[in-house]
Order: sequence, then structure tokens, then C-alpha cells
Amino acid sequence: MKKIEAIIRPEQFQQLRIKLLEIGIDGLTVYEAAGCGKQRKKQGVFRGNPFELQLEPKVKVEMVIRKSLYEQTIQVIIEACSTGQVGDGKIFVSDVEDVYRIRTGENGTQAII
Amino acid sequence: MKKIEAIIRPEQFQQLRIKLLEIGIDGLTVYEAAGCGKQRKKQGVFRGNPFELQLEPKVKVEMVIRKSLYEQTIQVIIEACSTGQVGDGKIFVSDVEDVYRIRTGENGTQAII
Amino acid sequence: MKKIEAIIRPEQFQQLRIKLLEIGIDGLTVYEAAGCGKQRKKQGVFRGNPFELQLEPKVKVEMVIRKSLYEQTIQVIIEACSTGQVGDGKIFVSDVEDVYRIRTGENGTQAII
Amino acid sequence: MKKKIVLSAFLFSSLPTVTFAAETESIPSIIQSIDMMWVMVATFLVFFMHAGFAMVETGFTRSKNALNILMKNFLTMALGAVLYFAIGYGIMFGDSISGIIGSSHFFLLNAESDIGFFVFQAVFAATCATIISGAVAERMKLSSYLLLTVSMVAFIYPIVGHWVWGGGWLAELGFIDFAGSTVVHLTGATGAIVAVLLLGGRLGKYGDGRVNVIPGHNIPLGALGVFILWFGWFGFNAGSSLSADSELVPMVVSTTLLSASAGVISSAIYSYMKFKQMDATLTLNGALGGLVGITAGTANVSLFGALFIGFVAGILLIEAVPFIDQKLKLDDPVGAIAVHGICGIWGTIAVGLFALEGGLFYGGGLSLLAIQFTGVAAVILWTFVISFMALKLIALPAGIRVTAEEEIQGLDFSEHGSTAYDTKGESFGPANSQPTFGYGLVNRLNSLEAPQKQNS
Amino acid sequence: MKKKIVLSAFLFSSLPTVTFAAETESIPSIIQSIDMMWVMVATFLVFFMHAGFAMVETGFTRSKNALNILMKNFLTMALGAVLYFAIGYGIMFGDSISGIIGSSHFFLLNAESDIGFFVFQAVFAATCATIISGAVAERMKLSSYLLLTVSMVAFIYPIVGHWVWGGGWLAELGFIDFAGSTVVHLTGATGAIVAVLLLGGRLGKYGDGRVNVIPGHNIPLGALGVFILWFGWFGFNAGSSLSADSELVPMVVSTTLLSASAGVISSAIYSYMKFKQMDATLTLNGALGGLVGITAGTANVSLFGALFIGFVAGILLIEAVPFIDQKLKLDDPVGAIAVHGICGIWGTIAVGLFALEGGLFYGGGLSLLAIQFTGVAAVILWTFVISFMALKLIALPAGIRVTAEEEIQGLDFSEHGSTAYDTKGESFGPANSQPTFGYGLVNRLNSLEAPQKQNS
Amino acid sequence: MKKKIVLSAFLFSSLPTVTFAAETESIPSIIQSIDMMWVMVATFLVFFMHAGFAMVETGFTRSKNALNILMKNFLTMALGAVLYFAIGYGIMFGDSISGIIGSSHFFLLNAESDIGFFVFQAVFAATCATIISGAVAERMKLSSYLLLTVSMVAFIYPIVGHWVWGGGWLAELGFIDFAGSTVVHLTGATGAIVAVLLLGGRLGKYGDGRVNVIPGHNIPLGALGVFILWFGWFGFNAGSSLSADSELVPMVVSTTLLSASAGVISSAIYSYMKFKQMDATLTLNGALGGLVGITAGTANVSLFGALFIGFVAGILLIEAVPFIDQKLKLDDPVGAIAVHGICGIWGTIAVGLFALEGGLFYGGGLSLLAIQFTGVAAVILWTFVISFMALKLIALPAGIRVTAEEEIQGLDFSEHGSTAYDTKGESFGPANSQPTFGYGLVNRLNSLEAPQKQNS
Ligand SMILES: Nc1ncnc2c1ncn2[C@@H]1O[C@H](COP(=O)(O)OP(=O)(O)O)[C@@H](O)[C@H]1O
Ligand SMILES: Nc1ncnc2c1ncn2[C@@H]1O[C@H](COP(=O)(O)OP(=O)(O)O)[C@@H](O)[C@H]1O
Ligand SMILES: Nc1ncnc2c1ncn2[C@@H]1O[C@H](COP(=O)(O)OP(=O)(O)O)[C@@H](O)[C@H]1O
Repeated sequence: MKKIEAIIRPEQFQQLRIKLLEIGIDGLTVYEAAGCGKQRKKQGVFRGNPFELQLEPKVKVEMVIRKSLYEQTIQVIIEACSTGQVGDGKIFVSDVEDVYRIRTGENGTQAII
Repeated sequence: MKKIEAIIRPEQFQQLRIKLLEIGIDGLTVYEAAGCGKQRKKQGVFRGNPFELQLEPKVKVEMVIRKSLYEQTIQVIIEACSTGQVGDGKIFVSDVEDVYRIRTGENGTQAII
Repeated sequence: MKKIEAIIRPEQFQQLRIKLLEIGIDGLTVYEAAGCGKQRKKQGVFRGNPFELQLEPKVKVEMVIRKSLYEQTIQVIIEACSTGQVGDGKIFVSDVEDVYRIRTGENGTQAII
Repeated sequence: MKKKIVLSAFLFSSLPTVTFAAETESIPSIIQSIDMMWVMVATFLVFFMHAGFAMVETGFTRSKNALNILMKNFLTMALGAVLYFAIGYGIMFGDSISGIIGSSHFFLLNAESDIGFFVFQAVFAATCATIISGAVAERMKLSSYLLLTVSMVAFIYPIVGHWVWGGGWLAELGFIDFAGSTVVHLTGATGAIVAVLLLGGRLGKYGDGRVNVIPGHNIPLGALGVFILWFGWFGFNAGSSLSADSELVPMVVSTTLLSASAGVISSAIYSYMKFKQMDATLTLNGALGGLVGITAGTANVSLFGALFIGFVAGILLIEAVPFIDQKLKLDDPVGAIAVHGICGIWGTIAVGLFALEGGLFYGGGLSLLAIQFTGVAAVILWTFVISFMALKLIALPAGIRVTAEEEIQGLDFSEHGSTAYDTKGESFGPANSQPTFGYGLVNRLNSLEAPQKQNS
Repeated sequence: MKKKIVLSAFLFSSLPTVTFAAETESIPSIIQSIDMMWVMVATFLVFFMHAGFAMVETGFTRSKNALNILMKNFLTMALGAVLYFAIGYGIMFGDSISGIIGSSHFFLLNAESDIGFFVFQAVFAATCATIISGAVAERMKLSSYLLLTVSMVAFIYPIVGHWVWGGGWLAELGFIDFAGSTVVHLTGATGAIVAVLLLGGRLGKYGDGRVNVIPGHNIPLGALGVFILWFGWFGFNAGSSLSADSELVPMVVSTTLLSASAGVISSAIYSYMKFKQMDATLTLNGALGGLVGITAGTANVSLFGALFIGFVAGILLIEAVPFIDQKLKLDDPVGAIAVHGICGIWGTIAVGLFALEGGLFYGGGLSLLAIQFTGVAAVILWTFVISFMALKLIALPAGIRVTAEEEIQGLDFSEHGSTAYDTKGESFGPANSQPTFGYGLVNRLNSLEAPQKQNS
Repeated sequence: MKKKIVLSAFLFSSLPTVTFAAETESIPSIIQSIDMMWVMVATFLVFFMHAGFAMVETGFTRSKNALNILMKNFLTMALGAVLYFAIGYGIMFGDSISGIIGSSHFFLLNAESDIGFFVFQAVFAATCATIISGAVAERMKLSSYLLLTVSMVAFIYPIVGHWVWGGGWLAELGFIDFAGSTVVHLTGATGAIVAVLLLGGRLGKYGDGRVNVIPGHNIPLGALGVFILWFGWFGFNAGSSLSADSELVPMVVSTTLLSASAGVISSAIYSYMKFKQMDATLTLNGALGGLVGITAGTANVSLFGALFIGFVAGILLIEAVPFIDQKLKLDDPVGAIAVHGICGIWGTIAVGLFALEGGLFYGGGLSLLAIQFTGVAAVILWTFVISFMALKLIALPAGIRVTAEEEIQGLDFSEHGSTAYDTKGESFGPANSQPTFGYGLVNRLNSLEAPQKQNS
């Protein structure tokens, strides 16, 4: 079991959700985030004072998947979320030792979905 | 040291917090989340247009614990958060290499709490 | 590659960001969080009824870094975020298997930043 | 219609209009115009108080019930106006049967010329009913609330009104309630007590012997509501003179201003003394307490009397709110019972003390005071009994309270299918869970648009 | 100036002021004063309606466009007043050329004494233009909108006004539109239709054959707006009498109150029947529908007529909003076309049915009805054609719609450089992304202050 | 009281009321009624301006200080009314000692019949003080602010008022300030400057040579406040005529409307030219600038003059706000100094230029202009010196500023123990940290209810 954490642009989320559904991934959890990286900063002006935005809005999509889906999932995320502009985000992959389904108490791969 | 991430229904949170306190876990961090899984989608209507909610509100409770508390903690979470309805959520268990307490700089198990 | 998750006081965030930039860490993702630990609870009063706040606002700063920066990063976080008061927060260190840059699809250390 | 021509009436006095056809008849007709104008201005202001009530009630409760409260306020105003036209006015100002009940002029029949007076009274009537909506907020079924509103506006309130303003037995007795501390506010508050008694507190309010805090979600909106109410109250009190009396009206306006001000000051100070913090929402209630307090005697007391009445009202309020909330365990989210009930009683009784003519402190003896007590007691008794019966009847088919599930998810979603805020960016459709928790994220995600070419 | 002295005029009647210099001239001058006062009070109320429009439009749309909508409302009011002074008034009430267009009194020249009438008409004129701002919200360029406003206030609306209120051909025909169901509301709504047709829907509204929900971000603010509009409408209708006529005015106030109330009730009930939920925002629109409906006949129908007109308006509205939104695919975020257009037509036609003098149902035959139809048709035709031409012209240089990128990031940031809410704690500068999504966090972080000694 | 009977007064002219007892006395008494009515309507409108101030100040500052600002506004109104009754009115309109200070009629003694005038002046007086609350927002101790309010309403402002409106030396000189550009607005703004000078900027505003942006949290609420202020301003200016003069009043209303409109237009255009963005909050300030500007000359200039005055006020404002903020480093969150100070001076001076009688541009020479300058200088000097002394005195025991810790956590929690928003779902008790950051989550969690049977 792998945990995939994708930091993406908020506006790509719905597309990603649909693409993931197509390959059978319907369990995921989403978090609001703010990111900072190489992306160019935005400028605004308020009452004559200019200001700069240092962080950009991002979304983290977190899903635990079977090892077998790993490659395909990464592929789908990159396809769905890449715009070619700096700021598209990152995917982090890490190991998960176990998963439990709270409703039933079952664990292991059958708990994933 | 294990990291336990429990994705639960928001309304179960207070109960979980109290139960965890009872077994001595008083350090935890909570995040707002939105989840999507097998849970049935909700319907609303706005100005005569029906709409469907594709995501449900969830809370992620994250705690790093000593290995020895592992089993008991999982047990408590399942007890406190299971309602028997689809959508109760998942628990992910993973490994943590080290923990630091920012205030003092100490690390390892004595930093956990 | 290591994943560093620092749970800190919100008001220390800007200082941390600047300090991290100084050591060359400019990629990070931030989450809003609420924490509960040994910190003393705050009291308020509303329409003559006193109440207690059980959780405190926190921020989680998450960054994936090259192993070589590990020690220095921990040092910087502790320096920038320690106030000496209970409630300063924790740092969790864990392993990351791989990182992908969504924009280009490249992975491994060159994807980190 | 050529407005331009009509206009010249007021610009060049060539007066081609019907109204002022004959100059010899002018003076009475001018006086009619002046008084009519005053009463109409007051009507607008009293109407606007409904916006104030709506904002106070919305701001002082949780965001998951905001639409529901707003709907209650709009429907109260609407039903109030229509029902008062059909029935209420006739009961209140129709020909009296033994000083108890009016019996003619339903649908304004044979009273067409009373229309200006009617419309002023119609916006008053709705006020009385809307007081209840705040107290029962966040848990009463919309349908049950509306049925209660019907009984208030069509029957319970007009009867009280007939007794006091329609020439009924309390009027005969000499009971003084110039603009309605008792007729409007106490009647509304008594109905609120009954409804709250039968409803019980909101889920989570009283549990394991503790009294929990369920704070409002938008106090600035509530504060705006208080300002609107205060603004409208000038019409409420000064319009009750029914004529543009150049002595009476400024007096009424001044007592109203000073009493409300004293209520603000005393509740601010007293809450500070009592809680070591100057409680903001209680001070807002204090302004309203001062206004309710002066309403009965606004035309009968001196400026000093007004200051005193408002000052005491503010203190009473600070004592009453926690008492009702914590001791009586009547869960009244906006403090309506304390504001309209306790301060309404105080204001009515205070007339017996401070009335320049007949007040105890001005050598008038105890008789007026006794009459004022009688009036208060009679109105409480009547309203309590009848609204209790009405609610029991309304409760027969299926109860007056929403299910716990609906209450938890919020009445906005369960009764209206959507929510009050940021449905595109914050709180969309509460489902089976807590207030707005987590919905921020959920709904912003649910409603994200597909990426656009321009930025992809 | 020694105010104290002047004051004595109204306190001691020693009357040293110019106005009332000679008592023998007093009665005409008093009547002037009274009528002037009434029209001024109405002017203030109609002015205040702009606050209502602004709140409804802001509340019913997304938070990322709130500043933009507010600016549109303020600039509409401001441009409206100035342009109406310069041109509009002259076209509307200047000497008529064949009943088609007025031709004098620009800048109020030679009509200085009409000033009270002018200022009342000026706040009316801006109302007409502001109706459009709601329908085109969230996607129209500010500059294009302002140019459209200029054409409306300076030309399109004054012409219609001239026809009906300036002694033009519709007035000659006997067309009845007391306060402007057609002149103001239908004209505004027709302009809105044209603009929406040319603009298209908001991004994400219509896609793959689906009609998406883009809900407003702050319905309580919108509800307050509706209350303010209703409050102001009393001035709109009753001020149109132009004199403090003690019979006409209370009648107008009462028909206005009852029709709006009936609109609330019928839209609440009918939405419940149709959608199994009492739709809150549609009920708010229902109140406005009832108000628009009664505006034409407010002085000419009975109280029962008013109830009926409002009741039908509420139902029409519930049918019209989804029809326009889903069938016609005209994306009108606030329902302006249904409220001001459909209910405006209904109200105007209803005069032909319910007018006590000349109405079909009161034995007046079909002639008034035919005239009312003629008026409606003429106004739609005129407004449609000219505003279409105007918008095509305005669109020539660079189109009337913002770029998709600007629309996605929100007009607040792209046109005004900042955002409406919580810039210190919530939504600072939307950049190239979705509404407020994620900005809560981002901006609170962006604006955190360096730690202070006290708590570090 | 049988309202029905009283009513007939205005319906059937059977006139059984005291006021109109003898028809022969009617005309003076009618004029009294009319003027009284006008002044009362204006009183209500000016009162309502406090709601406008409260909303502007709340919306333009951070959510963590919203309750505190609201309390300041309510207490200013309340203290203002009571103190003006006790002392202020006597100083302002009592018998003059050498044209410097009034000395009688405290508590309205021997001036009972002035009551209508008093109440109008009382709501004015509070306006002056409330101007300061915006400028000192987010950092001044509530107690210190209240003491400053006391000095303003009871002493500083009434003295200025006596000079100009109470027959004092400036009145004798011929100084023209019809409704108070100087008397009310400049006095308030000068007090604000002194307070801001002594307070310093908000934490985080000025640091390392940078000027940081601390934006307001709810601009739509602020915009509503501006609409309310504009609405109320019609009463402020037109009520100052003190009689329902059918020539003067429409003129005043029109100049007010046009000047404000011009202020909106010029500030929108000029901010666009200067910043490449049409700044929304500055345009809102521009409307207020136009209103403050016309206040002095509203009865003395032509419509063209009004347009010009407003236009210049809007431009001055756009220059003044950044200048005060960035150059003078006076941290004025709502722009009160620019709006009420700079535009107040401009408006007063402009009378010397545009007054139809005596203005430089109308051939009146320089004498009026010189007088206007004298008045401005005298008022600034007086207010500056005395409020400086007052504040130094107030600061003696423990300073006038909250501690940095309190400022960071927000004055709502530190002074009032709770917060303004969504305490059940968003921002509960700010503790030792940043604005609302993170509180959304925290408090929703803190206040989650135990699960209910129904959904578990
Ligand atoms: N090392 C990192 N650790 C955690 N998050 C990162 C890291 N680097 C980038 N991110 C996240 O990815 C987002 C995009 O990164 P950025 O460098 O701007 O563009 P790109 O991914 O296209 O190179 C950032 O806003 C941040 O949220
Ligand atoms: N594979 C997964 N990875 C991450 N989160 C998941 C995954 N599956 C489920 N979740 C989370 O758990 C929640 C509940 O899952 P769901 O399938 O609806 O019900 P249940 O857990 O009762 O089977 C989801 O809303 C989502 O937040
Ligand atoms: N075991 C834990 N697992 C996850 N988060 C923790 C844990 N212990 C503490 N935290 C987080 O760290 C924050 C600070 O902890 P606390 O015990 O109050 O102070 P300190 O870190 O100074 O000892 C908490 O509010 C919580 O967010």
C-alpha cells in the first residue's frame, strides 16, 4: 500500500477526480493548502499601496492505493494536473504500514476501498 | 513511533478527543478535510435547480504515538468513530523516523508528549 | 529524501519562511490546523456564560528535502519557532519514497525543487 | 398621467389638484395632509424595523439556520399584513363588544377612510409576532411557527390591542401604554415564553447540568439590526401620536433617544461590573431594552424620567438574560424574552411611577400604578393561556419541533434545500453533520469549475 | 448663521423667515411646503433603494466579484444623477416634440424651480439603470457597463419617461403607469435581456447541456437588501403622487404593502409546491415581484386588486426564474429579468384588468387593457432596439466581456486590485485561480505579522 | 387612549386635538407642525448615520476588532445624547458669554420648548465624536476613547458650535458653514489627528521603513455603511434648514446629491489614473468626501458649484489618503482624516469661492474667503490644542493604548471576551495569536456537539 499525496492547483481538482474515477480510484481525501515555490508572485494594490502575494492556493489530494495501481495513478495525476506553467505542484509517494476501515474495523488492502 | 492518521466524521471528533484523553493521548493535531468514497451523495435545490454534493466534510486527526499504544489507539478510534453508516472513514498507519519538540529541541520518544 | 512536518504557532510562520529561504528551501506547503497538547486552555465569556477553548490554532508546514539538508532544517525550524512557551509544537520526520514534479513529470531529487 | 402638471401643485401653487380644490376648505385638509404624512413616515419606519429584527435574529444565531430565520421574518411581515387586513384590524378597532373584542370593519369594510391608520397598525401587528421568531430560532418547524404567527396576528394581539387602544376595558380603566411596551412587546414576549417552554432548548444547549454557549455567527449584522430597530423605533413611538403635534412629537423623540442611550450605558457598565468584560451582545440588547422600556411612557414622562427608565432597563436586562438562560433554562437565542418581556413589564409599570400626570413620584398616588399592574397581569394571562392552547393544537398533528437530525444539519438545508453563505465558496449543503464544519472546503471543491484554456 | 434664531420659526411661530413672510400668502405656500416635504422624503427613500439593489446583487453573486458589483452600483447612482441633470431631465420633461422627446431644460435651465421634482426624478432614473447591473454581474466589463448606463440614463429611459410621464404619446393615449412598472422596471429589464443575450452566461454556468448552480455568497445581506428595497419602495410608489394627498397616499402605501406581502406568500407556497422545498432566494425575489407588480396600478386598484396582483406576481416569478435560467439560458444571477421584466409586464397589464376606473374586471371594457398592451409593447421594442444598438457600438473597440482569466480570478482583483473580504484574514488577492478557494489560508499566511515580543 | 378617536383628526378633520383647537390660530401652528416634522425626519436620518459610521468602520478594519468598534459606536451615540442634554446644548446654544461660550439651558432648563431643536442637535453632536472612532480603531483603549468622547461632546464640539451656530464670534464675522463641514467634520477630524498622533500606528503597519497593507475584512458591509451615510446625509444637510422651506430644501437635497455623485465619479476616475486600478474603498471614501465637501455650502452654492466641489473633493481624497498613510505615517484605518478633515477644509473654503452671495467666483471679492479661512484655522487650533490636552490627561493613569498582546489577539477578545463572527463555527476566542488565523477550524472543533442518536 502506498500513500500518494498530490499538491495541485485548485482549478485542476475536478478534472483529476473524474480521471481517477475512471481508473477505479474513488476513495480520496482532500485538504486546503497554500504553497510557495518557484511560481511567480502576484501583485495587488489596496488604497494606493501595492502588495505582493507570497503564497499561492493549492489543494492536497491524498489517497492510499494498492501497489499495483501506483504507476497508473501517477500517470493520471500528471496528465490531469499539468498545465506546463510553473506552480503545477508535486506528488509525494510514501509507504503506509496499515489501513483500517473505521466502520467495520477490517484492515489491510480490503480496507482501502 | 507511529503516525496515526484518522479520517473521521466531524461530528465524532469531540467524542474521540475525550476517549483518547482517557487512554493518555492528549497531543494531537486536527485538519479540516473533504472526502470522497462510497458514501451516498446528498441532494439540494437552489432556485429550482437540483444539485449534488460530491464530497463530504471530514476531519483528519493526526497523532504520533509510542509503538506500545498502537493497538489500543486503533481500538479507541474505531469505537469512538464508527456509526455503522458508509462514510465513517479510514485510519492510516505509517512510520515516523523522529520527532522534535520545538520548544526544547529534545527529540525521540520523550518529545512526543 | 525526507518529509519534514512542522506543527507551529501561526504567528511564527512568516519568520520561519524567511529563515528557510535563507538556507535555500523555497518549496513548501502549508496547512491550517488545530492542536491540542499541554498548552493551557483559554477562557472567554459570552452573554455571561464562561467558556473554555480546548484547541489552539496551529499551522503545519510540510516540506520534502534532500537528506543533506536535514539537520540544518531542523535547526532552523527550532530556532525560528521556539518561544519557550508550552505550545510551540512538534516536528515529525519521515521517509519519502519518491517525488514527482507534475509540470514536467520528472522525479527523484531533481523534482524537489 | 402627466406628472409635470401635477407637480406644479407644489411648485407654483396653481393647485389644480382635487385635494386642495377649494381654498376655503384648506385648513382642515392641510391638517389632514400633515398628520397623514407623519403617520406614513412612521409606517415606513416601523416597517423597516422588520429588517432590524431579521438582522438581529440572523446575526445572533448560527449560520446553518440563517435562511430559515430570514424566511420567518419575511413571512411574518407578509402574513401579518394580510391577516391584519382580513381579521386583525376588525377585532382591534371594530365596534366593541363589551370592551372585549371588536366586531366590524373586517377587510376594512365600511372603514375605507381609515386606511392610513390601518396600514400603520398593520406594520405594528407584524412586529408583535416577529418577536417570537427570535426566541424559537434554530429548532421550531417553519409550518408551526407560521400557524402561531397566524394566531398572534389574527387573534391574540388584536384582542390585547382592543383592550388598550381600541377603547376596550383597559382603556376605560385608564391604562397607559402609549406605543406598546405591553400591547406589542409584552404580548410578543409572552408568546415567546410559551413557545420556548413547549419547544425546549436547542440540542447541545443544556446537557449534563451544564449550560453551553451557542454564540451567534455574525454580530456586526446583529448590531446593524439594532441600529435599524432604534431608527425604526422613532417611528414606532413618535408615530403613535397619530398627528404631527409640534409639542408632543419632539418630546416623544427625545425620551426615546435618551432612554435607549441610558440603556446602552447602563448595560455596558453593569455587564462590565458583573463579568469583568463589557459584553457586546448584551449591550446591544441593552439598547433594545431601553427602547422597549420607554415605549409605554414615551409621551407621559419627563426627559429625566426617560433617562431613569432606560438606565434601569439596561440593568434589568443584564440580570434577566443569564437568569432566563441559566436558571429558568429557557433557551432564547436572541434574548427576546428579557428585552421585550422583562423590559416591557418594567416600562409599563414605570409609567405608574414617572407619568407626569398620575405617576407615583409626581404625587399621583398609587391608582395609576395599580392600573398598570392590572394591565400587565391581564395581558400576560390572556396571551399565555391562549398561545399555550394554540400551540398545543398546532402540535397535535406532528409536533412543533424539527427532528434532531434536521436541527443538527441546520434548518436551512432541511427546510429550504440550500444554505445562506458562500454556496460557491463556503457552506453549501449541510448534510448529516455539524454547522459549517468542513463545508468550506467541501463546497469550494464541489463547485470548482473545469479548468479554462486561458490559465491551463 | 444663527440656527437658534431660525429655529424659533417652528417653535414660537414668530416666523421671521422668507418663506412665510406674509400670512395672507400662507396657505398656498404651506401646501407647497407639505408637498415638497413629501416628495423629498420619497426622494431619500428611493435613493436608499440603491443600497438595497447593491446588497441584493452582492449577496446573490460570488464573493470574488463583490467589489465590482458595489462599484457598479455606486457609479450608476453617481453617473445617473449627473447625467440626468445634464441631459435626461430635459429629454424627459422638456418641451415635447410631437410627444416623442423633450427638448428643453437641459441642466435645469429655465426650470430652476422644478428642482424638487428633478431630484426625485433623478434618483428614479438611476434605479432603471441599476437593474441591469445585477443581470450582467460577474462577467461584464466595468467600462462597458458604464457606457451602457450612460445610454440608459441619458437617452433610452428619458424617452420612455417622456412618452408616459412627460406628456408624450402614451400619456395622451391614456396609458397608466403610476410609479413605473413599465417606465422604470420593464425598461431596465429589457436592457438587461439585451445585455445578457450579448454577454452569454458566466463561465461554468452552461456546459455539456447541463445548467449548473452558481449560488450567491451571502444571502442574509441579500435579504437585508430586499428589506431596504421594500422600505424604499414606499417612497417610490407613494412619492409618485407628488403631493401629500391624504386620500391617495395611504391607499398607495397600503396597496404596496399588501401586494408585496402577497408576493412573499405566493412565492413561498408555490416554490414549496414545485420544489418540495420553500426556496429562500426565490421568496426574496417574490417580495420584489409583488412590488414591481403593484407599481403601475398602485393608485388605481383596490386593496383586493393589490393582493391579487401580488399573488400572481409571486407565482409568475417562480415559473419565470427557472424558465429564463434553464430554458432560455439567459444567465441572470439575481433574477432581475424575471422580477423587473415579467412582473413589470404583469403589473402594467393588470392595471387594464383591475383599475377601478377603466379596468376590465370593473366593467371598463377592453380599451384600457389594449392601451396597456400597446405601452408594454412599445417600451420593449424601443428599449430592445436601442440598447442592442448601443451595446453593439460599445462592443466595437474591445468587446463587453472580461477575459476568461479575469472572470475566473474574479473581477475584484482584475478590475480593482483587491478583494472584498477579510483581506487580512481571508481572501486577499485572487490570482489565476478559483473563487476564494484556498485563499483563506493563503492570505492569512501572507499577512501574518512578525511575532511580537509580548508573546514570543 | 383610544387611538381610533385621535386618528379621526387626520381623517375627518373633526379636530378634537389640542394642537389645532382653534382654527383661527391654525396657520402659525400648522407651520410649526410642518417645520417640526421636517426637523424630526432629519433627526431620524442623522441618527441613522451612526449605523453607517459603524458599518464603515467595522468593514474597513479587521474582524478581530469588530465588536470593539461596534461598541465604540453605540457608546458614542449613547454618551453623546446624554452629555449633550446635560452640558453640550447649554454650552452651544445657551446665553453667550462674549460670543465664546454658552452658559445656560443645561439639562434644557428654561428651554423646554427647544426640545425638537435639541434632539436634532444631539444626534449631530454624537456624529462629531464618532468620526474619531474610525481613526483610532484597532488599538485605542475603550475607556480612553470614551473619555475622549466625553470631552468632545460635552466641551470641544459645543464651543465650536457656539461660535458658528450659537451666535458666537464666527457667526458674527459672517462665517458660513450651513450644515457643518467645519463645525462637525473638521472638528472630528482634528480630534482624530491628535489621537492618531499620540497613539501611533497599528502593530505591523509601519516597520523597517515599509508601509504595510492592513485591509478591512468586509468591504460590502462598509459599502452599505456608505450608502446609509449618504442616505442620512440628506437629513444632515436638508434638516439644517430647520424649516420645510419649499425653495431651500430641494436645493440643498440636489446639491448634496450632485456633490456626492461627483465625488464618486472623480475618485473612481482619478484612482484609476493614478493606480491603474479603480480602487474600490477609495471610491467609497470619495462619496463621503463629496458629502463632507458640500456640507458647508449646500444652501449657498449652485448646482454647478456643487458638482465642482464634489469633483475636487474626490480628487483631493485620492491624494490625501496615501499622503496621510505613507508620508505623514498617520495610521487611519478608515480614512477619516482625509474624508472629514481634508474634504471638510476644502468644503468650507469652497464656500468663499462658490457662494452665490459673497463667493469670489461670483464677484463677491475676497472677504468671505478670508472669513472662511479664519474659521477653519480657529477651529483647527482650538480643537487641536484642547483635545491634545484632554488626551494627555486621559493618558496619565495608564496610557491610551492597549498592550501589544491585546492588540495582537484582537480587542474583541481582550475587551469583550468573545468575537464577532461565527463563534459557533469560525472565530471563537482569539488567544495569544493572529487574527482569525486557524480559528475557523479550532472553533468549529471546540464547539462540535456530541453526536446525536439520529445520525450515529
Ligand atoms: N519541496 C517541497 N516540499 C513541499 N511542497 C513543495 C515543495 N516544492 C514545491 N512544493 C509545492 O508545490 C507547489 C508548486 O511548486 P513550484 O516550484 O511553484 O512549481 P513547479 O512544481 O511547477 O516547479 C508549491 O506551491 C508548493 O505547494
Ligand atoms: N483510499 C483512500 N485514500 C484516502 N482516503 C480515503 C480512501 N478511501 C476512503 N477515504 C476517506 O474515507 C472517507 C470514507 O470513505 P467511504 O468509502 O465513503 O466510507 P467507509 O470508510 O465507511 O467505507 C472518504 O470520504 C475519504 O475521506
Ligand atoms: N503526539 C502528537 N501528535 C501530533 N501532534 C501533536 C502531538 N503532541 C503535540 N502535538 C501538536 O503540537 C502542539 C503543541 O503541543 P503542546 O504539548 O501544547 O506544547 P509543546 O510542544 O510546547 O510541548 C499541539 O497543539 C499539537 O498540535
